[in-house]
Amino acid sequence: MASGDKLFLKGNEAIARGALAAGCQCFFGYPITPQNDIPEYLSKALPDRGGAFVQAESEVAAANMLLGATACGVRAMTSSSSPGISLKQEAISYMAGSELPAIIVNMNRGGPGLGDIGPSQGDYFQSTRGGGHGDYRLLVLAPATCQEAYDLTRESFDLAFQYRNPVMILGDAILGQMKEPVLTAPDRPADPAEARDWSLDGAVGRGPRLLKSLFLQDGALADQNRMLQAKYEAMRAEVRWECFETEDAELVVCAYGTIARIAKSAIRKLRKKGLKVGLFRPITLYPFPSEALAKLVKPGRKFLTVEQNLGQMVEDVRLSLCGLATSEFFSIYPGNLPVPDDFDEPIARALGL
Amino acid sequence: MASGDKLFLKGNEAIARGALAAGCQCFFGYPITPQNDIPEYLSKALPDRGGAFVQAESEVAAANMLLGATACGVRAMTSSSSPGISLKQEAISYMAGSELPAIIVNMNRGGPGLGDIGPSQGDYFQSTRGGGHGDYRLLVLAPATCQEAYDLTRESFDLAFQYRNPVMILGDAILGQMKEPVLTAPDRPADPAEARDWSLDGAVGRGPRLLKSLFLQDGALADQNRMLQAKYEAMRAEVRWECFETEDAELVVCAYGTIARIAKSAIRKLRKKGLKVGLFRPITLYPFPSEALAKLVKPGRKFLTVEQNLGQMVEDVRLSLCGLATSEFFSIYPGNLPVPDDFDEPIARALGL
Amino acid sequence: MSRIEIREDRCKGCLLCTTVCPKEIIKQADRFNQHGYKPAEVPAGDMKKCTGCASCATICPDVAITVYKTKKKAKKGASHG
Amino acid sequence: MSRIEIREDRCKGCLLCTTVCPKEIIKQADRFNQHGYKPAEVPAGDMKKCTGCASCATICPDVAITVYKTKKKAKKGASHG
Amino acid sequence: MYQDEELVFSCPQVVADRPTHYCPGCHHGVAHRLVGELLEEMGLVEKTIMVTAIGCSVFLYNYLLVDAVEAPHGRAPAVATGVKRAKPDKFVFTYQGDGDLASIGMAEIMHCANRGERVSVVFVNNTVYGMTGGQMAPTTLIGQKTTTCPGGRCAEREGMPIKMAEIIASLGGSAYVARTALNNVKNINKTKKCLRKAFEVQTSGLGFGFVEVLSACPTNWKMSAIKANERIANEMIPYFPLGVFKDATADVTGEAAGKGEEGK
Amino acid sequence: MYQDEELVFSCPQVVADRPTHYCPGCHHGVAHRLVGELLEEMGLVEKTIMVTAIGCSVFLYNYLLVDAVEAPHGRAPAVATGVKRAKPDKFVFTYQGDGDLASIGMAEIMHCANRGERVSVVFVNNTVYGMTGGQMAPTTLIGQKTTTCPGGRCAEREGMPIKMAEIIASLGGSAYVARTALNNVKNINKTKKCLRKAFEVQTSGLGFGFVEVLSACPTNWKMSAIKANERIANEMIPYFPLGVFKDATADVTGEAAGKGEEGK
Amino acid sequence: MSLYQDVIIAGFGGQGVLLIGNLLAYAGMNQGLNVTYIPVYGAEMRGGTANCTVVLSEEEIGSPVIHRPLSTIIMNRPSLDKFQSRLVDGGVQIVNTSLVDMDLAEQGRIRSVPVAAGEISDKLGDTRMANMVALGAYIQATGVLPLQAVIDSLVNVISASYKHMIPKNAAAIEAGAKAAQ
Amino acid sequence: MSLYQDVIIAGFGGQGVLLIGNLLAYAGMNQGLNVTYIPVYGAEMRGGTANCTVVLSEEEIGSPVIHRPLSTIIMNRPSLDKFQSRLVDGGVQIVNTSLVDMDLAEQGRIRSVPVAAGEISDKLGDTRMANMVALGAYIQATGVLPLQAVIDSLVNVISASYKHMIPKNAAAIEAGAKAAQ
Ligand SMILES: Cc1ncc(C[n+]2csc(CCOP(=O)(O)OP(=O)(O)O)c2C)c(N)n1
Ligand SMILES: Cc1ncc(C[n+]2csc(CCOP(=O)(O)OP(=O)(O)O)c2C)c(N)n1
Ligand code: SF4
Ligand code: SF4
Ligand code: SF4
Ligand code: SF4
Ligand code: SF4
Ligand code: SF4
Ligand SMILES: [Mg+2]
Ligand SMILES: [Mg+2]
Repeated sequence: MASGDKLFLKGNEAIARGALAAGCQCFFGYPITPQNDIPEYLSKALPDRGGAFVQAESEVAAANMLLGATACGVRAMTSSSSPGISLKQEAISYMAGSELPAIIVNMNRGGPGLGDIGPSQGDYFQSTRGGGHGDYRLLVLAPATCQEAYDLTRESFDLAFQYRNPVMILGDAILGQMKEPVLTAPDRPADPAEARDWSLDGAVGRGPRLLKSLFLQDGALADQNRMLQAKYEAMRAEVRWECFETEDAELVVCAYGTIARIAKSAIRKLRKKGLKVGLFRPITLYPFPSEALAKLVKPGRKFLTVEQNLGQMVEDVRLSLCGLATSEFFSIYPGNLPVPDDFDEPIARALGL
Repeated sequence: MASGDKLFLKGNEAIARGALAAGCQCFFGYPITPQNDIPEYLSKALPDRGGAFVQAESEVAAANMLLGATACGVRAMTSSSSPGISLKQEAISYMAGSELPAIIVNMNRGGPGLGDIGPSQGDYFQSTRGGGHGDYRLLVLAPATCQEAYDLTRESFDLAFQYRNPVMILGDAILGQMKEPVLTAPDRPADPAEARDWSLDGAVGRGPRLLKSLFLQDGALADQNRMLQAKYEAMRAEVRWECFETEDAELVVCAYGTIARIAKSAIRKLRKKGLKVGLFRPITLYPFPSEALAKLVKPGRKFLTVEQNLGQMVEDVRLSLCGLATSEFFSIYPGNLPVPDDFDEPIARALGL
Repeated sequence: MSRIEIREDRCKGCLLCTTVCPKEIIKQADRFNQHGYKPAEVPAGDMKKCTGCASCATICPDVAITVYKTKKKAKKGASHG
Repeated sequence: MSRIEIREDRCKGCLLCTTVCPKEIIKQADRFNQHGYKPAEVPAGDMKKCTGCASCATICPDVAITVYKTKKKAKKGASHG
Repeated sequence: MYQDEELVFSCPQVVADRPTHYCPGCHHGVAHRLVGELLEEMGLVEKTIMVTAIGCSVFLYNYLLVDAVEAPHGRAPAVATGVKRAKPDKFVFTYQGDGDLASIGMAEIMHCANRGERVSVVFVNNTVYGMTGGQMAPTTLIGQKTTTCPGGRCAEREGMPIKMAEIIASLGGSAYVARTALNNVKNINKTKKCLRKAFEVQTSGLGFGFVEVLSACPTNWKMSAIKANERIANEMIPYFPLGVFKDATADVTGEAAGKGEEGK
Repeated sequence: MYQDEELVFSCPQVVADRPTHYCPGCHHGVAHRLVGELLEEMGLVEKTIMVTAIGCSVFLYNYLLVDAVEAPHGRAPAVATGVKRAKPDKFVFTYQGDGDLASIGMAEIMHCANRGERVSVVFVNNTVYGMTGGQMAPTTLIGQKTTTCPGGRCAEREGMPIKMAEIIASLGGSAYVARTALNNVKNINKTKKCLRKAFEVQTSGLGFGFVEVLSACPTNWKMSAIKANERIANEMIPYFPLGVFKDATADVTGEAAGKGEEGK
Repeated sequence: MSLYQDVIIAGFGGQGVLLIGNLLAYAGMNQGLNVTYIPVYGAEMRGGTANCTVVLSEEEIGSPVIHRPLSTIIMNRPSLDKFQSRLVDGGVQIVNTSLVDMDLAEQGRIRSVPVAAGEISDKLGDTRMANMVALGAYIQATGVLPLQAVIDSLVNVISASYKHMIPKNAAAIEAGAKAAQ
Repeated sequence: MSLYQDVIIAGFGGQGVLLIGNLLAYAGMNQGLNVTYIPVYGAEMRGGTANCTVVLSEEEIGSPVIHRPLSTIIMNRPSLDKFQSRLVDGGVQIVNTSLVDMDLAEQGRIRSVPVAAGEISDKLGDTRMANMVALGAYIQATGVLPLQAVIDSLVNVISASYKHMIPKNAAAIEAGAKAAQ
């Protein structure tokens, strides 16, 4: 596919194509709704390009195959949806601990348990605070459109290698299943040297290398954690967010992903009715754009966090507002399909109308 | 063992005996340091009492065996340590979604990844915010002594059945391995009727029962989530905490588990030097004792959260303080063994000395 | 004499029953049922050929077929399948 | 003539080597090494009985034994194990 | 029913009187009915705790009116172990697809069988992931096209289709293991007999019972139900031979008893 | 070394010159050395990416000086799959214990073998969880006491010890499968030959290679190293028969070639 | 106000409702509009029904999922039962009278447009083009896009190997439009 | 100040350091003190060394893990290398001179108490009681508990089937105490 084409793509397909544009060479997955289009697309596209597609025996195995491939410094990815992502938590913790640049896509569906196959933001905590054990952070990117799904996936590989850290793309069932026009961008393939200093390729002309997360000697794990923490601090440079109509807003709605785009529709509608409402949309969920949000604090200005869960990102919003302001919370329950009208009442209430 | 005996027990053994005192009938586990004494003890004790001990093929299987046993309304438990708990996340999400009264013990070790086998509090987020997918909460109990390990385990079964919700006991490598005198308490066995209304035992004289977490119909999952949320609200009645020398404290140290007991030593020492320092120790990590903590806010009083991780509970502390106060954070890195002396400097710094 | 009853609303028109009837009396109807399937039916007049062998019912994935047999005096009732 | 060298600091005193020596010349020493093990040794004088068969070295889990053989003229060097 | 008639065949009571969500010609419906009939005939309805798996049959609990618990994908054998150990006097069975049992659930089925848990497993092998829309399964035949092996499964890259019945039979704890098919009336009747045996080794405490049932998924095979049944005969059975791979009752009750069962 | 001497036996270079953390008489050390010798003899040292597992051999990377990645417990075959698919021209092997491979990692080893991944597996079966202090493993013998079957393993409750070599040999993708032991010099030498074959089926692209190595854990068996070796002969080998269960090279290069290898 | 239209297209699995949803979306995209398309998917499909939602707008589109649509294309009876009541007041409902009894279609609160998509398609010599007929009727009834834009977009949804079918499909669209005049 | 004492007991795996740690802790508990006992465990054990830490206190005990102990019992050379420098100034170090060269033991900054635990134990007719000898020396040197309290607690750590060994162990404790007088 020549770059620069405008295509009509499902979010899932946009992610798959974004990965290809970034030079992704290996994909390891296991079927689960609503992300099957990603492995299905890549099961053809990757072998066609000399890459490897493996349908693993499980999500656990898929994540560990990813661990193996990324240890070789190869651009590689897995994708799944909520229950499958839970199964990957052990390996994700290992990859973070071993500093492997893996890409993990979660097309969040309703939970807990088997839940449903509809959209949900119930995995925010899991994504941003490490559902796995120990202290680690993923760089978490939350696209709201198919275009962004393409662009952010394409970039995610660069970020993963730059920080030697796993990156998560957090979408949801709606983003994965909807189609929108997507302008494809030039390929952004791997720098052939990007993993030269640490990856495994047979110890030729150098001592053997070791990628591990076990640190048993006194203080060794502490050193490792200190180093990781410094890296997470450095990752703050990657914060991304969108402000929409916040300039004169009396109320700033905080929302991400699909919910943010629906909120935007609602805000447009309410603006036409004269209500001064704006939107703050984090694009990186970790690092969370705390400073950008804190800068929006103004006397009298109110905040309302809307999520399709029981209240998760709202904690980051409140922590960011540093006690200078607080945020109301409105929950769209996973299991309900969110529509712009849902926002009218909570916004009115938050505005004190 | 007659109740009321004073025994010299490892924390792990205290947990195993607490479970027996609560009428635990089934245990499903998989070996992992530093919690092996729990399955080892129960592998003899349970069959001796007509109960079932199964060494599962993996932590994934162990958690799912627990799901099966608790679906029958039987008191049952699993235990593991960090990497193993990560593997249990999918099943934990299912058990929460299916409202099963399972007991899960995590003797937290150092992470991320394989980490080490020393103590850590790196799994606080995972425990309190659901490492698994979807919105769910565990009731999380954090003992600091072997006595508390015994008592809280014994109680945890009652709580699990009362709320029909999984309960997690969160200890660490030190608590599990250390021995202390433990006063055993009278047995607190199951009320034979406690699961009569919902558990599976063959549909005799009633319609069939179903325990599941799949809710596919429009709005059904939303209703389920609404119901779960109401339950989590109700669980707030269970908050437990300890205040030590907080009355006149200029600085309140917030810490839980092993770190809290070590902090207490440090505080005792500093009190003797005339420093006005106190301790706030959450015993339930979820529900977090936010109100109790908020009540400690006083003009000029400072807060310092100390954890053996990169900063996790400190978010709950800050959220609890509601912007009326904030908390400094001091990290003891997993991989370093914490000792009371470690607290002197950060406390002095927090006091502005 | 035997006969079958096909619950039309339960039939999905898979036609498996048509392949196993020794008398080949089961056909697909032309109409759609409420679920959008063209159900199986035994054209009027053909039913008398039915032997009550229950092959059609055995293979029907939707348990849409009930089979009846005229009672014979001395024999015991057969069980399912 | 052949001989073995036991790296005393690497020996864990498991005594497996003593069970395979065809000449039964390997014995356990009375002293402890730095790791607290009583190492294997060939008592002075017995070494000349060694055939260089390398059985001891093959079974030693700690690769603590090196085996030397006096060169024979015409033969090629044997490889490991 | 007319006065002079007798009912030769009807839906068992334990099978709910409601339309299923299955595609036309899907064999899950047949398997459900057979299980339901046996639970009634063996007097197990009120003793049963059913463990459902994730796959097209995830709604099994809507169709079989017995106590049920939903297991995470692949973990039904572990859940069944928990149920049985907690309630040894109940009748416990799992109902699993090939993705569920032979892929993600491989460790659980192997160990459940090896431990000889007194549970029964109905294994519906349709060589594809039905519910998720037709991806490759471990049992997908060589050359078979699926959404994740669009060029057809290739032994070199994806390995050979896995033969679960043979593997399970090789484990110490299995007491009865058979493979049957649902593609014609004879095989359906045979399947019922094998399922009965698999249930009996549980009720008699002999061990683990396992029946692999070759089944059609016309939708994901992209063929009519009739063609799908032909495919079972022409492609599946030649690779997955039907038969009884292990029968502990044969040793215990003698060949004759076994035969007697067949002759029933 | 004296002038007129030749070195008959010494530590291979790829094996690090440092004391191991293993208990006295533990066979891990022997297995390490054999692998190291083969990597050198086969010229693979600089082509190797080793996948270590969790168990007493978790520090293998301290002893074998090749590129290595640490897999989570049980998942080494999946990690190896990822490595090999990313770098098909490298030599990839896993080194796993019986808890790792036959218990938690059952699904991964089965599918890795079934896919016929071009990797080799060194499977150290010591019938116990060594590292965690002696719990029951899937290979624990009947009657053997461990910390989690303190009365001895009982077939009724815990099932029979699992025979991995036989199971792996029954899968389509395996090209070479053998079981050997390390309890005496003859068996050690035989083990090396089998490992060589398992490595060769990888380097020649034939498929998956697997050697189950019966090994001693004197510590958790609570016996001396010498008694432990006797136990292998008297208790383990009778239950876990030694031998080659599958050898694809036999078909390909003919029996003679196989024999030639033996006679070397 | 700027152009905005949304539609739910619903019918049996085999009726090609997803295809015409895609076609409509492509036509909108080719006209330079913002568009979203979303199908229902997964286990829900097994029931034998299918539906999708298309939104066409000059502004950035918020939700691709519409609970109360401005218009619908109803290809069978279960779809009528499910979606008619959700249609906004004044909305447009295309009813495939070949499978749906027009008596059941509301008139007044909404505007129900009958089209005998099956029969018309049959007459064109191919029963399987009822979907195109219905789409033609929809375009005619709503005027959301030029008919030609839809016809021109057939190339986007009909695979190369079926290219010869494009004229037939175009004819079906036109026939549908005519029927709805 | 109220009573507080902590000790690290270290040696080879087979020397029974965990047993005397337990014994000391039981003795403390039986005396009504707060006590904690913690061993090192897991993979570290494989190296062939073992150690444990016991804390005895009238106050609630904070950390059961001590980085800079008030006292140590050093049963072998690696333990000396590891723990001597960690001992606080003025601390007490019991040195098993049967395996450790007394020349390596610091004197001055700390108080090193030699005890030929091996030989003394040998003389009592059982080499395996060197640990008890060392504990006796420790009790004598620190006075943390009455010797009899330790002897009385032997029943807590010696299993019923080895009850006949109690007098021998008691004798070893007493011999150790005497050697450290
Ligand atoms: C952990 C997890 N992974 C994946 C899925 C998605 N999933 C649902 S059913 C299924 C497989 C169904 O295939 P099979 O077991 O063969 O049953 P069938 O539908 O063919 O009867 C999968 C992968 C899930 N629900 N959970
Ligand atoms: C997920 C997980 N579960 C459990 C463990 C703990 N663990 C470490 S090694 C091991 C088993 C070791 O046994 P085996 O594989 O037989 O190797 P051996 O030590 O006997 O050589 C276990 C269970 C772990 N590290 N990770
Ligand atoms: S019962 Fe037998 S004969 Fe009668 S319709 Fe059915 S298959 Fe035909
Ligand atoms: S087999 Fe059943 S569902 Fe299929 S056509 Fe016949 S009656 Fe209908
Ligand atoms: S080389 Fe052979 S003969 Fe020499 S010491 Fe070793 S085993 Fe004995
Ligand atoms: S086999 Fe090796 S480690 Fe064992 S005693 Fe002999 S030299 Fe020492
Ligand atoms: S997809 Fe296949 S298995 Fe699922 S219901 Fe349809 S035919 Fe049956
Ligand atoms: S515990 Fe067993 S396997 Fe582990 S090092 Fe010791 S002897 Fe070897
Ligand atoms: Mg299937
Ligand atoms: Mg082992």
